[in-house]
Amino acid sequence: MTANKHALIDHFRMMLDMRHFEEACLEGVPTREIHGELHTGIGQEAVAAGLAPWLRREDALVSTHRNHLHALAKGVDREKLLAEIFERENGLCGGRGGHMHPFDPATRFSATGIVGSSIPVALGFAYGFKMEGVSDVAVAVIGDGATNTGAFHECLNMAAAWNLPLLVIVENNSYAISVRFSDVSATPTIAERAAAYRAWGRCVDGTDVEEVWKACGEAFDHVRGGGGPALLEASCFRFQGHYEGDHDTYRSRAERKRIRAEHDPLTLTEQRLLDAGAATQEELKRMREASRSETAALLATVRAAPMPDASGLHRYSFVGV
Amino acid sequence: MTANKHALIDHFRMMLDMRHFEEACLEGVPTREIHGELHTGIGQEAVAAGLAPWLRREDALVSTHRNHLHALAKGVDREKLLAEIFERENGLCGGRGGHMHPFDPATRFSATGIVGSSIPVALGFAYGFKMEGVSDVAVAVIGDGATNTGAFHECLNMAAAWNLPLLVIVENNSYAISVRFSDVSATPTIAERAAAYRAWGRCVDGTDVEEVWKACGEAFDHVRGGGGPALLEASCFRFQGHYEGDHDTYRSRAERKRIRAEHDPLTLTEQRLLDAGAATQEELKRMREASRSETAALLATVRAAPMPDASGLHRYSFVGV
Amino acid sequence: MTEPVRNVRFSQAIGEAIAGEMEADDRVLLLGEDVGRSGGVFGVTRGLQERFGEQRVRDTPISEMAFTGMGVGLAMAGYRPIVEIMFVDFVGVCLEQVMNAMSKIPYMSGGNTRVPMVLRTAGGCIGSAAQHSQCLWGTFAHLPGMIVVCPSSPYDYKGLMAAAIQSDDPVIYIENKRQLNKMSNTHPVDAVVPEGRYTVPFGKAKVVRQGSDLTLVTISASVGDALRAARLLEPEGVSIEVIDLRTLVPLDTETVAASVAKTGRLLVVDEDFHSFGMSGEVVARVVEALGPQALRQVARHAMPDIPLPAARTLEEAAVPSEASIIEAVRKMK
Amino acid sequence: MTEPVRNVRFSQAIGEAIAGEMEADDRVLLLGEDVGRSGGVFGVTRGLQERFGEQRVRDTPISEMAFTGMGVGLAMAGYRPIVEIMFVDFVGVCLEQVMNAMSKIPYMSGGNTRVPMVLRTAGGCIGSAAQHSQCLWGTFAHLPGMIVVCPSSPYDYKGLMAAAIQSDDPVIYIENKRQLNKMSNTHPVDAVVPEGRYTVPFGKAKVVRQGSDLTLVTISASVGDALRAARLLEPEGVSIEVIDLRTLVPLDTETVAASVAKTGRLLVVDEDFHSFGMSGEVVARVVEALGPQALRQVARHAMPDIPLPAARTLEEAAVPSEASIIEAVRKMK
Ligand SMILES: Cc1ncc(C[n+]2csc(CCOP(=O)(O)OP(=O)(O)O)c2C)c(N)n1
Ligand SMILES: Cc1ncc(C[n+]2csc(CCOP(=O)(O)OP(=O)(O)O)c2C)c(N)n1
Ligand SMILES: [Mg+2]
Ligand SMILES: [Mg+2]
Repeated sequence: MTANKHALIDHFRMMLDMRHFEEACLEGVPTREIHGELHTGIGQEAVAAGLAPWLRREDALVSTHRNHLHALAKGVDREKLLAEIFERENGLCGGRGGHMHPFDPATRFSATGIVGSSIPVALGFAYGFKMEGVSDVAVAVIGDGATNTGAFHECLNMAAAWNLPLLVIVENNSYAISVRFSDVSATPTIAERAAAYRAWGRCVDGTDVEEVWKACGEAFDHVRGGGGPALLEASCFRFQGHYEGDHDTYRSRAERKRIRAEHDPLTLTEQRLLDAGAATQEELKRMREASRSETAALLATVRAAPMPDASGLHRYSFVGV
Repeated sequence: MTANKHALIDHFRMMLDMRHFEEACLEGVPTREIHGELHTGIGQEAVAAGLAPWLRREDALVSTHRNHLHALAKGVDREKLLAEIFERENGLCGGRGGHMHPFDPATRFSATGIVGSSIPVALGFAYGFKMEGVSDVAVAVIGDGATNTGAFHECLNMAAAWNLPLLVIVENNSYAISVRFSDVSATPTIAERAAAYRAWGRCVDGTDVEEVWKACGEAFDHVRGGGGPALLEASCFRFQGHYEGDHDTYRSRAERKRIRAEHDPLTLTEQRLLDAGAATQEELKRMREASRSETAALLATVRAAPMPDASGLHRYSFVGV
Repeated sequence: MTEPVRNVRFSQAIGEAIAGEMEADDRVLLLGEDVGRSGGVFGVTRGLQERFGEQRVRDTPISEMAFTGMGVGLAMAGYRPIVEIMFVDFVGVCLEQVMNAMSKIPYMSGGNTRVPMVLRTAGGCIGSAAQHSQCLWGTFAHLPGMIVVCPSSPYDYKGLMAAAIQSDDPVIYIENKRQLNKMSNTHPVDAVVPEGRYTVPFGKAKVVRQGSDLTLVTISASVGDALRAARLLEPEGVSIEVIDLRTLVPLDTETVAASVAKTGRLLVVDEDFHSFGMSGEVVARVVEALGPQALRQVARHAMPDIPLPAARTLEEAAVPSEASIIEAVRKMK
Repeated sequence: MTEPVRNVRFSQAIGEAIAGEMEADDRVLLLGEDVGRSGGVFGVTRGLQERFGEQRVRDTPISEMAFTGMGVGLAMAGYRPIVEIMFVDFVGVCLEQVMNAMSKIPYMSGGNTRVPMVLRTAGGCIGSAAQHSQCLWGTFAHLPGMIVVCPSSPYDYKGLMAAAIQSDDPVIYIENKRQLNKMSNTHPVDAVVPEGRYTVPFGKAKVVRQGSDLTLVTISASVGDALRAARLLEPEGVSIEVIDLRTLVPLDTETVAASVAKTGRLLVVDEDFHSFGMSGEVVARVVEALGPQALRQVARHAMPDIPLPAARTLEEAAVPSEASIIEAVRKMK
């Protein structure tokens, strides 16, 4: 049952592009073009894609170590983003930031590699928006693991005390690296913690892009409307290891297989499109192909770009001294 | 209506001793025997006194910058404690710790001057008790201000996730220095935050020593019984400035006057003892006198003790190297 | 027409700088515990909330991680936040936002995002023992990406704060608690605080006393102690050149080296912990700049590497003071 | 009967030390993210949870402040906790418990409360940019009250960890990510890791290579780089004495000074940030010990004072390596 077939096709296209983008990143690992840890959002596309349509350019989004899909959702330039991830001089940050630290003032997108640290920065944007009296929203995307950091509590309390436009979206993939959320957390859900701040909170199936889209709509309505902070928990599954190279021994083979078989948001959406008669197998295939070849072209372009020259090591340090 | 007149008289005596102890400390300020900031618990005696009877020697208690009354409640030696506060060589910590940092392994009492930092240390004791399978309780006493620190959240989550015997007692005197709890907090009460950890939580009138005593009884029952962490919020009033020397301009004269007139736990208890016919004016007066003169003697003893000698500056540093 | 000499508290000098910059630029705002209604535990921000409103002078909960990060976000959004961490000792609850966000984002972003933020905090020893007496400027100076300012004179307290607020780079500004309640005329040099706006540049050490026998390098409140000590030592025939570094980052090695080239002897005085901090760095820089052979003698006098004890007798034995500086110099003769 | 030479990973050497001490003393326990079920992101603690149970090998939430403080409480309660902060870069979220509790309680308590706690963490650069590549041993060494251990050889990785666990003083033990996955035989000296229990004492630097022209002082993974560089420079006629400090606190000034007294030239190599850290301190200690005139030349080669860039080309230009050490030595000739 699909409210809007066109919207669903758009969601699907975006998810496809996201998946292919992440797959392009994977190609940089064996070649050491991406020579540190790489965290991808493969399997979690529905969260970012369901969020994307609600984001305005003026909204701010602060993400985590697993940030590529959120950057795409926020409208960060794909080529500059991929170039940054591939450590190129023409990347978003001249190859200085790398995949965990993309900064794009044009779209008010940024990230951090420290768990929990995105929320305070988003809170700062929210404070600014409130002062200005605008209806922009500051979004912090975090993982389930980050909800057990002190920063989570401090920020939700402040946002609620001062009625700030802060939306915290939790991608709950049940794991912080190898540690199961349920083994180290007091509550089965994260959304229920919203009550401790008298904030808006709810859970959504984060593999269902339409449900995510709807829930994000409610959340944005609440926050943009001046209702104060909101906490949206989207349950989802991480397909890859925590980072590329992670042996992922904490999940059984069976569990990993089941996840890919049953919880792939792309497959689920394809099926729904077919069921609704919104697209044929053939059309879906063409979409896949188009997205794949566009991404391949992008990757080729990025790979042709130069690495930063060692002479630029000290550039971008202090400006004033 | 008093369940137990004898108990109430004991409470009263303890509160008297506490008040006089703090007043003795005040005497060290103008003489610079206590030469840094001094935080007293004057006005908040009912919390510590209501808690005291439940504490066993094996329980651990970790307190804050405002810790004297909790030390007395835990049974720390009065003379050693006062000597430490007066920076004497025969103090609990040889004058090295001072009034914010008393450590007494014998009674498992300690404190810290950093807001929020008592809770993780108490959590460590709680973890040890759980491992050992004993029924001892780790108590963290904190102020309302500390409930907005990240440590509060992290510790309550962990204690609840692992069902640890942690009791957090909040002395809610409505202020963190000059900042009103209500101006910077998402919820009107602190106890309601317990729900975010599926923990035991309740509020109590912290100026009523019998109510505190009862509520502590419930809390200890819960925690000792293996029910996991508890959060007890005791509302109370700080009579002095935040520290001696604080101009206290953030409270009006009228507010400060009203607090002393209406919310003094000693006066309230005296009245109750009189009303219940548990003591006469004369008896109360004698108790006051006895407590006062004992404390005066204690102070004189402490003052006669020597200051640490400068030659001992490096003592108590590393043991192993 | 000469301006009448004003005598103000150090705390007021800082407050004037903040007020002046807030007046001039409405992107400047202030966040911290007790900065608003009470005007700060040392009265630095007194009157600012009434003047600029609650939004721009915000009393926060005891949530340093959140409000320090809030400063980072506000700076990224185009504001010029001043975040107060009451005492530098408390930075352990929020260093993350200082060391991995505030100070690193300018570089990590390839220069596309500036963080014009000031972290105001107070160091120095006023009798409150190990957890309330640290200086820690060496800690910040070791972590790259922030300007580290430790003013000493009333003139600099105001001028360096104004410069910090105007700076497009992140700045740590460490006040000294020993000075905040004092009157400006208690400081031996640069005691006059002009009423108007002005700035003092970063990275320019100041020779606050000329001398020929020994170069004494220090920072913050110890500058006053050093100057007094130098004056008292004059009759003993030691001529001491005293240099106030003003900022640790950038560090003005040139001025220090030029002085040591002249005197041949270097004494570094530091209220921060002795080891792995300012005193070692200054020695190393001078030795590198001049070559070891150019120096005849080198010494350091700093807070010993122990948590500061509570007792006054012990504290006095630990914290560098006028008297202990005199001793340190005498030991070098 | 000679013991057959074992070739193990550095990570395993640490794990063996932990297992050995846990076996010997049931007060030893381990807390941290991913230390249990997965055995650690570098496999250091593999198998320990199965062997010693969930209570003694505890996977924690991402709540570093809470579980570091939990370590402090456990130590006060008589346990010997080992707390793992996965990467040293993350210490900004919990430094408070390290700097104001763990390290200060022994002194603040007037010796009545010991804190036999080990904070294990990993520093060093493996390509993950500014927030995952720091060393920060200089930061801990500046804050008084903790032993600061940075092992280099496989033998020391195990022996110093055992010593850390047995220590009644709080210890920071900083592993180097560049080494953890490597095999012990890749290290030029002390590559053999005995199977049994043994300790290496704190505060004893080791002369890992004899030489007469230059004293090269370093620590952690850079010891291997320095040894390789020294060997390659031999044909050029430079004889380099290489000293592994092993611990920054206590710092073995004596061994270093004795060497410099012989060679007259000092080069400090440090993977931690250049300024206000180890390199300055070592220079200052030697200059103080011998007098500046005893030295002919002094130089430092360390991580520049910038956040580490992501790009490999830039990273290679920043991080001290065998090649860059050779260059640094050549510049001194
Ligand atoms: C403060 C801090 N502690 C630990 C880490 C190491 N670390 C990186 S990602 C991660 C797990 C994060 O889990 P979660 O928040 O659920 O995000 P996910 O990886 O599942 O998307 C950890 C522990 C870190 N980066 N920062
Ligand atoms: C992390 C930290 N931030 C700030 C301070 C300064 N400070 C000391 S006590 C205090 C207020 C504490 O308020 P509350 O917890 O309510 O305790 P109360 O003083 O009311 O008993 C503050 C802000 C500190 N010691 N530690
Ligand atoms: Mg997760
Ligand atoms: Mg309070």
